[in-house]
Amino acid sequence: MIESLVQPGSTFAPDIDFVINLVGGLVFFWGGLTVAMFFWLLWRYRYREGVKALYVTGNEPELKRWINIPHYLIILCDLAIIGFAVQTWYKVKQDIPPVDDEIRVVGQQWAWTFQHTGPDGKMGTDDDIKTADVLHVEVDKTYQFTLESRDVLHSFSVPIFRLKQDVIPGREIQGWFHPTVAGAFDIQCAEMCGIGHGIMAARIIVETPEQHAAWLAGAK
Amino acid sequence: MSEAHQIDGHHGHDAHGHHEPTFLEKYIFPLDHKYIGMQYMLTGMVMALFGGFFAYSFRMQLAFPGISVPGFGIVSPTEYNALVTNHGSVMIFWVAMPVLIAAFGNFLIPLMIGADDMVFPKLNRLSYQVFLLSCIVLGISWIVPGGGFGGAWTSYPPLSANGDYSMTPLGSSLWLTAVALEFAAFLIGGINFITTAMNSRAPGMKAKDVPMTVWMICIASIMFMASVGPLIAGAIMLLFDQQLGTGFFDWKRGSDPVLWQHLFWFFGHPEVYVVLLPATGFVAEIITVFARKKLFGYQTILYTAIGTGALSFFVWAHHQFVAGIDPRMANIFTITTVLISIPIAEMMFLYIATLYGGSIRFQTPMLWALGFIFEFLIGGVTGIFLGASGADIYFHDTYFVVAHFHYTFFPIAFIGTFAAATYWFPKMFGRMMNETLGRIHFWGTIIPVNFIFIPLFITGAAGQHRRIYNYNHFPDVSTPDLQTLNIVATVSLVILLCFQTVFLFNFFWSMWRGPKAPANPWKANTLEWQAPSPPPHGNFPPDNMPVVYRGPYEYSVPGREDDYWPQNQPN
Amino acid sequence: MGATMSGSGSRRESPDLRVVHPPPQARRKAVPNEVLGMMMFILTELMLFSGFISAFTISKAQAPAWPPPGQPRLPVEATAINTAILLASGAMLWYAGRRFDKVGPAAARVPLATAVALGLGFVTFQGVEWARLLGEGLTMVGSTYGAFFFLIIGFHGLHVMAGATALIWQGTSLWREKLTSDGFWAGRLFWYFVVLVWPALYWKVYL
Amino acid sequence: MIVWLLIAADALACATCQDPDPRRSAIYLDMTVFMSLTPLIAFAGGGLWIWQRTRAIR
Repeated sequence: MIESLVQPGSTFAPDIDFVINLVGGLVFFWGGLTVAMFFWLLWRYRYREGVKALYVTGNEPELKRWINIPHYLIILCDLAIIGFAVQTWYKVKQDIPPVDDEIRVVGQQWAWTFQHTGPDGKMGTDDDIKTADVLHVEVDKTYQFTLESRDVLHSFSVPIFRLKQDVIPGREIQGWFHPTVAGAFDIQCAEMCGIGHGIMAARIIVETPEQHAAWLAGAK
Repeated sequence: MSEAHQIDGHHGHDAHGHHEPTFLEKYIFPLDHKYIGMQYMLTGMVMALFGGFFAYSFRMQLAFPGISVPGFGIVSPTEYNALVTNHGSVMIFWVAMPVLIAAFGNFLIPLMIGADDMVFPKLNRLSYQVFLLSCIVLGISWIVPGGGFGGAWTSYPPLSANGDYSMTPLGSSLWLTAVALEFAAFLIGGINFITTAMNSRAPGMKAKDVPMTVWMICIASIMFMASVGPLIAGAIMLLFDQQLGTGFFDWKRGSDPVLWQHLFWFFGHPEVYVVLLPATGFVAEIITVFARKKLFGYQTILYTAIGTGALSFFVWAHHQFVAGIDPRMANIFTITTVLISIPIAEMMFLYIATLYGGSIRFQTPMLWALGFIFEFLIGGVTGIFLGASGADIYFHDTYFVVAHFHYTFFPIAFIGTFAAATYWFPKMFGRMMNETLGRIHFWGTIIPVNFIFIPLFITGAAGQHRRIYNYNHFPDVSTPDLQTLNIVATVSLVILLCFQTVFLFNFFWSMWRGPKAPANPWKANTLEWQAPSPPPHGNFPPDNMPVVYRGPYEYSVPGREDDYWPQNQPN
Repeated sequence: MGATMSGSGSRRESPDLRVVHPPPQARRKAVPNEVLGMMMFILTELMLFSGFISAFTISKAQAPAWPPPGQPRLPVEATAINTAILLASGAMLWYAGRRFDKVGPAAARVPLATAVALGLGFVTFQGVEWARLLGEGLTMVGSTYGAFFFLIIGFHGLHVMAGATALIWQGTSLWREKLTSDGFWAGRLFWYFVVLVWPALYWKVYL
Repeated sequence: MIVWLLIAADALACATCQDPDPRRSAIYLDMTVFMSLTPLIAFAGGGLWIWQRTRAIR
């Protein structure tokens, strides 16, 4: 469902899309069935002259079956959802693969500052490249990012990567992503951060190795 | 039976009663629960108009960025944030809670349990006065210099804690004060509801004879009281941060801003069920009456409500999956959150099962009740996307969330209220509402509401985030297609708001001009329908207080000529 | 609502139309109105203090050193004595309640007065300690440490004052022989809460 | 409940963590359990007491 609206652009995006599709499928099946049942009952038992309603307490086993069996099945579906959700969550937020490069993201009212490692691939050296509101990364490389905030809460959200993480002042929050598609995409701030929340936009430019090298050369 | 009255009327009639009350005593400072309930309801309606107007203003800005909104003018970013914030807080704290719990709780609990009034009438009056004060404080917060508070209804520090960040130093404090006052009002009200339902029931009314509405309002009140403490604590701390300059949530002084989120959502999530349960209670009354059916599994519904209430204390951190909590905590909260769908789904199944074998009459209250079930099902199932932590990484703070919780809150706060208002209107005012206008209003509400929020599901799934002033800065999500969806949603909202005038006209016109209502126009069993319409002071004749012989949902009992069997009829 | 769950079983799974039910008798209340209302109020208060304590514990846990260097130390021993005073007040009020119910309202006068006096003594003593701490430079604005101290202990102090006022008010109606047993019970419950929450606060905040 | 407590004890290391301070993280988990259980225990205790009194007077 989501893929048709926003293409998956990172290694974990297909996992998240799978969870969404799984939930979607189960929900459409059970929700559709319930709604169909609901309308069928409404039509079947509409008021008719001379027909009296049944007296049913809800304790009859042969009727309760109709509630209980679907309900047990729904519990099974819930367990499946929990399993896949937790697995995906673990992959995105808890586990960190070996990283190729680092970036540092600083949020403030109302702009993003990005610090790239520069040609030497190490953070905190003289050749670091700082950019405002544009993040340059290379396709097919695993990045570890560090999020910092100077003032209030922000949220670093890259819809194409299915990535979202709140930025909290006083903390250095780590995370990772691995872009798979080249192009220029939105970075949004997803947490209310004051008057300029709506203009706190940035772009992430995912480049091929050649483009990235050219950018590095030009930025230096 | 006069002894029964003696016991029920513990607070005595000497406090209020023997003389004919003056206008001021009756309508402005009433002790009678019915008038306090109506005060709550009318105040809630006024606040709903504000909330609707706010929604209209910022939706217009979103659909047509930069235009001068008719009736508001050009929406600046500051105003946009204030509108979004106050729309949320007004609709939840000043519309859903006062109308669903306070108004109908006040009006219905004593009538449904066959009592003459609340056990603490003076506390009840105080509750409304504190609530009114909170409304006034909130209103002042909109017009102080700097404008209304614009830090979202969740009011996360440091944005809300510091005037330099939020740029609304006065508005945010007044907003917070208003919220705290509002909680105090419902605290007092909730104590009253629970004590009344526990101690003032008519003779013979056992646990299984209590109408579902009373149960639900009581469970909701208990949940409210058990969850509101930490938020009041947090609000006091935040207020100190704002006004005294303390550092409870200030990271520069070694505190943690995320702490507020825990205190807030510890209340914030049970709050959802606090407003949900009363609405499900109303629906239970209405579907049984209009399907002429006994409620399917009374006890099971009760247990699911209690189970939901208990579980709801274990799910709050699902609002914070990406907000800086330990990722392991997110796993636990995923499990509890997905599990809470089980009792709620069971409850909805039982409501649908109640329709089986019925003789369903599609009058206005029934249409609303069925609309509630249908819309709430959509709202409920879309919550699973958000409760599953893996999927929530993507959906968090997008319009998908907005659409999801409006699909729950709209059925709760508005459809539930319309169901209850149309159903109990004859009892409240002694007159019938117009059926044709009621149906026009129903279809004019239920169709646009889907056209508001289904587009928002799609824009959210496409990556549009909440609370964004306009999307021009985000090239990926400012495509013409998404903008079209936003326009559809906004136009539907305008249509929806226009149709509410039908309801307002019907409500106030019928209040004075509607045909006189009999005592029991719907042929219902519960005790409030056995009192005259409208009930006099003291509700029931003092020498003939009701006595309960059976449960509230004995419809279509085989062997009886009538298809209903009032609770107080010996046989 | 636990009490109402104890209905006398399944009366009418299949309604029998021939049975004419006798009119039910009026029920006696399991818990008086005032007491039930007070219990609900105390539930809220309990959660309020839980919120404070949680916030305090979290802020404390992330501090490198607690109490922060350079801040005054809290008077642990003096407050231990004060704790004993407050607990004695609670015990005395419990005794007053027993006398009220077993012997008669007049017998509760002296223990009630003693309880109130002990409670006021607690507040006064706290006030003296506060003045000293303020003199030593512990303020709400200065540090989170001071802020939490004054917030939590101050809030408890407000509760003690409110409870003492309520008890004094109940005492005057006791002297005028207008105090009902239920009302006194509710008043006592609030004081028990105030007394019993204190050791927890003392343990978390002072120790 | 056991799961909760186990996890509270386990919350001491985290590769990519939203909350880099393990002590605070652990305390948050403890507080979660405490805050969730307190109202339920308080309410269950009060409810049980009222239930017994109700049985006693019947």
